[in-house]
Amino acid sequence: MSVNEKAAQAAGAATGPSTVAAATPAPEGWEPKIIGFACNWCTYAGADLAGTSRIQYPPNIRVIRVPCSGRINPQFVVRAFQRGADGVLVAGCHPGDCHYSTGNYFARRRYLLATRFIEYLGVEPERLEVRWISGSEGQKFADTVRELTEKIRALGPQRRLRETL
Amino acid sequence: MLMTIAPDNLKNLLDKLARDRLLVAPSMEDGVTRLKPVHSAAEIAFDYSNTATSIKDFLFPQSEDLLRFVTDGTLSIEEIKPERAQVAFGLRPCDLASVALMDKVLLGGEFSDAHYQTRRNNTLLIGLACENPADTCFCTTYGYNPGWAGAADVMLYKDGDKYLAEALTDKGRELVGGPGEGLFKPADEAAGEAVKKAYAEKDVPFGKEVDVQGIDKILDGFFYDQYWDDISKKCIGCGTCTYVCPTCHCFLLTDEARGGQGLRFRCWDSCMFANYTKMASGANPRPTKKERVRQRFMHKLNYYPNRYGGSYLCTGCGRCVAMCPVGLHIAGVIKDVKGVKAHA
Amino acid sequence: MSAIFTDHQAALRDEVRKLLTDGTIKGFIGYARGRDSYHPAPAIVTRPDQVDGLILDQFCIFGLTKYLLDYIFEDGKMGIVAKGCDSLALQRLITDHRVSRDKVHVIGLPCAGVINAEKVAQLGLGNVQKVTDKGASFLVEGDKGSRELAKTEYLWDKCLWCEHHNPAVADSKLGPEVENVAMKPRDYSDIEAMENLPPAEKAAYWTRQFSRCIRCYACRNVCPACNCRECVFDIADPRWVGNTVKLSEQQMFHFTRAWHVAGRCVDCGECERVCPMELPLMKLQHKLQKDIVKLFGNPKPFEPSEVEVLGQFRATEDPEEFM
Amino acid sequence: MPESPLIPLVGTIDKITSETAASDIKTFQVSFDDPAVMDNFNYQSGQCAMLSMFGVGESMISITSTPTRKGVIEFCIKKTGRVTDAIHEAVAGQKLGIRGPYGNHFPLEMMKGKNLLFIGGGFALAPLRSLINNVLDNRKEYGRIDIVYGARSPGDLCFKYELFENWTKYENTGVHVTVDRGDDKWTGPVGFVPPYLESLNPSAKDSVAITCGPPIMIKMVLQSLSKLGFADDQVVTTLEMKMQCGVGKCGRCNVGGKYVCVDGPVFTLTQLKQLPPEF
Repeated sequence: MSVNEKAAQAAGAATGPSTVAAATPAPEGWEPKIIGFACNWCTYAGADLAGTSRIQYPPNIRVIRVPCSGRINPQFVVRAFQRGADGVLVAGCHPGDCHYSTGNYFARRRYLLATRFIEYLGVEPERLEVRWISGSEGQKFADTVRELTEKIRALGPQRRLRETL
Repeated sequence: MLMTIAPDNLKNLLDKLARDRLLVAPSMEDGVTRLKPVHSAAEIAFDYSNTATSIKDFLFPQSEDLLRFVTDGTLSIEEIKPERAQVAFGLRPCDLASVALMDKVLLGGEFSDAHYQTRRNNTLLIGLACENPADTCFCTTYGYNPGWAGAADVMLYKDGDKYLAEALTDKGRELVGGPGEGLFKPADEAAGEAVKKAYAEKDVPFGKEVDVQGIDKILDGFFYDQYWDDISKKCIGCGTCTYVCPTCHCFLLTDEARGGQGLRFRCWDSCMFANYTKMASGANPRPTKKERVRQRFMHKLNYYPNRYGGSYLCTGCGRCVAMCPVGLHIAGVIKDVKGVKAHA
Repeated sequence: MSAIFTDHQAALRDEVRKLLTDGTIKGFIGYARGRDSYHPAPAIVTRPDQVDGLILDQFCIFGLTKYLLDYIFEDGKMGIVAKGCDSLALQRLITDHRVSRDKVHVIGLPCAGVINAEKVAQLGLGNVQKVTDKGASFLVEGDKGSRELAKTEYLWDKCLWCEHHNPAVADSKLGPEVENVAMKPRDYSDIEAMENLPPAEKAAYWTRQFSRCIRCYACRNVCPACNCRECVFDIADPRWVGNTVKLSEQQMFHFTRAWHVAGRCVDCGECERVCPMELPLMKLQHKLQKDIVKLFGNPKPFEPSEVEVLGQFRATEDPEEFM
Repeated sequence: MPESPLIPLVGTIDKITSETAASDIKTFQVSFDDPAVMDNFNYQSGQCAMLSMFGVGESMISITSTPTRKGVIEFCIKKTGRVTDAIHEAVAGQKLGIRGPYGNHFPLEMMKGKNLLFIGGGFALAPLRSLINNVLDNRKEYGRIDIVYGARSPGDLCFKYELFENWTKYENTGVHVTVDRGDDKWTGPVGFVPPYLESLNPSAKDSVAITCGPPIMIKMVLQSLSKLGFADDQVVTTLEMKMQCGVGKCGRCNVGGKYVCVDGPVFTLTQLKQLPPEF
């Protein structure tokens, strides 16, 4: 960056399209950081099963347990991206299986809309994954995390929504 | 000493300045002309009545880092100083006048604001007199005029196909003799003075409509008037007027910390926001729109002139006139108060 | 369609004076002259002597209904003038249980479209004296000149595809209803064009827009769907959006604001219109709207309903993409 | 020293004393880490300082210690908001930021030789304590001293060691404590401060009344003082406003044309009556 651009960035001002995301290559040794929001009753149990079954999956995911996929406000997703996540997994019970009967149906509507909206703001769609993973689907959890990690590794670090402090 | 500079030479000069410091200039983006950092003269808009945002953005930015702290176990504080050099081009007389008003608050009194002082020192202000004041401009109300140079280091006046230029400070003379060497030509003094006079006497129609004379004294006894009740009802409590104002200077301090370290910022705040004076206990001395609206106009037209001697905290830039979503602006209030007073 | 708001100005004043005098209402929310003849400003009058300051003209665009929230804890009724679009906003507030219908006296204003003052003010017509409806155009006569302005070019965009010319909520109406047809179909082509851009270009576009934001909250404060008792942005703990003005916070702010009214936006366009930095905020709402129409088969998500789009689901009919 | 007045200096919490039964009010003794700063920290009774809990924010707190006892800086803080919550969570030895002192101070010159009547309520005894200890340390220079203090309950009384042990030892000094509601151990007076004050019937002659407390108490106390014959310029009080900068720049603590942070917090009733009622 030129003196100007650095200064402009310091002023909190736009520095024009030239500085937008992607252009900068991933730093040496970079590993994708993925935040996984998992519902307590299905996906978290699924993740647990993956562990107890000794299914290997990349250590790039940090799981946050929530009561229900209906609890996962899309704001959480944007916050995760803001605070440094390169990818986000939102996961809950299959439709029809919600512990609270209908939470995941609401989540489904919300994320049908939110995934499109976040993409519209210029985040690569691959970075936000929504999946129904039941308590018996340890393998599916591991596969999902592996696929997501590889997709994000190919994309590089997420800088679009990331804060600079 | 008066000089002239050709538009191409001016662009060369600005390009040259942009190489080693931040160049701030009016630039049009998505239909909005505002002061923003630009990389070269090619991005600059030369034809505009006024910018949507003011020089305040760069002397007293909306968010400014004050210090960096580390809190893991112990505590260390490191002051952050705004050391970059910047040059602001294309400032209108209202903005140039606003700098002096801000100086009184931020540099005056027992405590001087070091961050603001540093930015003031590091910033070269290049003014540009107004060829076509907008419908909302009323600088003449306060005794300023379309050619007012105020805090400018160098003042430019468009004169036909060239610019008349005057270096007003040492910083300005350094610019003319340094990076500007060979770009400026001496001007005919008499003709130059005539150009300046023509700008100073240029008609500002809205300015004629707004007469501020004596409003500070009128407002001394106006605090309890029904007027504030009536007028404040339409305020929607947004911060537009305060944020686009070149003289509003209220701020808050805020911390952001992640993992044992963080920054403290100074950010603009607005007296129009409900939480502005709300205390931790929940008490709020200005609980409704009435008190907040009254505060803003009393501050500009009464408290400030009483405290800092004479001038009002407004330069007639007209930004609030143009941008207030509900037409609740200072020119209207001045007219109303005088009208209310005349009838009372 | 030939009705001009100004024709009803006298009737409005009479009615408001009567309502104030007989105590039906304690105050009236209408319009008064603003800084010039193109920019009428909202005005709230409480005394009969203020009524002659009320105006109605073809530039009266400001959606007034949000002001009703200032009076919900007070006794008595407020009067308000509402166009078709404003009545949707009013329905929003009523549906959200923020304003009680019996505390509002609505004077309905059938509307054939509001002239975009920002466009007309550029034409140098001077002080506007008279506006006449010529069917497909308005004749605007000012003291410095007159122009016949095609409605398709000089109305606000939202008026062109408006299907709510007559107020849905009203206690009385000013003049006869106007023909309720859109001048052109609702058009999402700009949204589609944006969707088709590669991520980096979308990002560049929104970065440019959001970095211009000064966080004055005018968009929030004017929005009839932003009617929470305490706004998430005013809560200090947890603080979802920091005070600092930097791109990531601006994005968080605009994402949150847009998302909070997803499926509840009445498409009044006030957020975008009042924005001092001219951010294309309706491009966010239109995107959400377009997807709601497509995904959930709700043809008019901007019409308030008891159960909002994101507050309901259809177990088998909703699209399934997350298997 | 930092160039900007907005940059705090590093200090340490040396000692924490819980004042009330509920522990919602604590007194914090702090010191600057730089001994030179500690030596040069000169303040007067009534002044405040800005305390920083980094990552949370800053709060303006009145200094409750007296400048006559050098080397001790104390703040009495009630747990009310985010910053004070964070301070209350602190343990002795923890670091914090301090900047100040700010504001004006109690007008000692005008009090010399006069009888002094202190009226405090709740934890607003904090700024008065600084002044009380200040005048008691120079006991001979003043006439009779009466301290009238009230709190909601015996458990809510602050500075009990001062009220019941230290201050009562001085000659010609009366300490009068009341509570809104007593408990089974409380044998003293019960009732609000204003009627209690009136029942004590202090003489207004050659006296200065200094009052500090919650807004409603102040309002009633001012009425009582007026009934007792105190003129406006014999009454001194303090104002509280939200503050950010403390140095007269940030613009929010003004009451009319006065900034509480630099022109206050101490005002005489005469001055107060010239201000609009926005506090």
